[in-house]
Amino acid sequence: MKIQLKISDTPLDLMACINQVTDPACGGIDVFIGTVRDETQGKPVLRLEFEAYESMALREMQKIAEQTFEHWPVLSIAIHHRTGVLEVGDVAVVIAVGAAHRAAAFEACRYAIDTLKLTVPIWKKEVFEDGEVWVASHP
Amino acid sequence: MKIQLKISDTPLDLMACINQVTDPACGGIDVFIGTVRDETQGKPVLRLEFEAYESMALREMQKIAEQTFEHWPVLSIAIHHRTGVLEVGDVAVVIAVGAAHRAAAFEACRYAIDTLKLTVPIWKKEVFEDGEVWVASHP
Amino acid sequence: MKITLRAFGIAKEICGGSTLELELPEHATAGQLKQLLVLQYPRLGGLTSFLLGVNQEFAAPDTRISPSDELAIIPPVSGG
Amino acid sequence: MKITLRAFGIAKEICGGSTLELELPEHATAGQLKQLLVLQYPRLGGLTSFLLGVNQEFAAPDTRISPSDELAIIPPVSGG
Repeated sequence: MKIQLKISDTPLDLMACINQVTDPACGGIDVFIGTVRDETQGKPVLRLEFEAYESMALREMQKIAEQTFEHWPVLSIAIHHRTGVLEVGDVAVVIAVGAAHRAAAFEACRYAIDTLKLTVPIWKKEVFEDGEVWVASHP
Repeated sequence: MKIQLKISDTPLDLMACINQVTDPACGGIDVFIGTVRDETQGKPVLRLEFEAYESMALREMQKIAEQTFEHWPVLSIAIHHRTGVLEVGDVAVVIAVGAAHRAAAFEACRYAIDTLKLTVPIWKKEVFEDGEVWVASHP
Repeated sequence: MKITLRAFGIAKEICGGSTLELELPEHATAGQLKQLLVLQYPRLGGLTSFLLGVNQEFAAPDTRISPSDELAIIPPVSGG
Repeated sequence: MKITLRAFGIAKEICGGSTLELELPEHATAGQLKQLLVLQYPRLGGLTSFLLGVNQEFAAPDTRISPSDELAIIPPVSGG
């Protein structure tokens, strides 16, 4: 059971994240990479700005990682999240999960990103040509 | 709709596979990496040997890729499979799927690896200390 | 008692800064602090929701606040 | 008619090589070819299953075989 978490204001290194979960007992690794899209609901996005309550975000990420071990036979998980200003195509989040068998890797990885988006105190501001919006802030 | 397929007897390059599916319209990439485990049902594995009916395997991989586009709103898929002799920890297969939203990327990637294992004419021999077995060949 | 709160995301913009100080009755709860914040910064009430972080955990409404707690205003999260 | 078959995986070991030649009646089907193969190489009958590839497609039993077809014995696949 190996957990590795990171919040960084410099570009994320995909291979470094994946290497955290490789293991001789591992038969399948699922990796989710969240990237900055060029549009939201048809509107061109210039850039995103991510802000984190870092100490609490790491605690919530730790909880998610531990939950994956409770629910699935996984060997290792790494969760890396970027903060600061991101351009289109930049990587905002990487989650890698290693398991003996692929079903657990897929399901735990999906759970981790779904839950991260609900519980981890990180905020995203979308910047458009004509203004900016803190995502999900208003009904 | 972008499809990239590869069967290679030299080590797979994870980043090259992932780079095939990055795109400004892409918000989520799911990557499955199949690696050689150190044991099968408790028995230590020395190495694996993969053999492919390459021309037909590429046709079946193309069908799987096209099916993901029929069933999910995905933007791109790359499927890379290794052949030859692989040691523990080596990468046997990489599937990367890019989509605007993560659900499609996860589901299409899972479908692609599940179907590849059922339909693509590639064979794996497990080599143990005391013998070798063509996987799945006998009931 | 005097408390210090951190504010993040849109809460930082609404409250005009990344930390704010407030005067709170002794033994106040997280629920009471939220009500006071909405009175003082009505735009917080227009958010989809907001939570309080007490010592880096999401606080239930009946959580007691003490001046030494690490407190934070947590608007709807949107990471990933 | 004379046909050439490719053999892969365990079929290569059972048939003693990666290509084999067989004499087949004119207008034979894939199903008949399979039966003939099992007669000639009984260990093929002990496999979980095996299929024939005709021109790089899995063949239905009633597929007609012609001498110019690309034919292959496909034992249970196990890639990934």
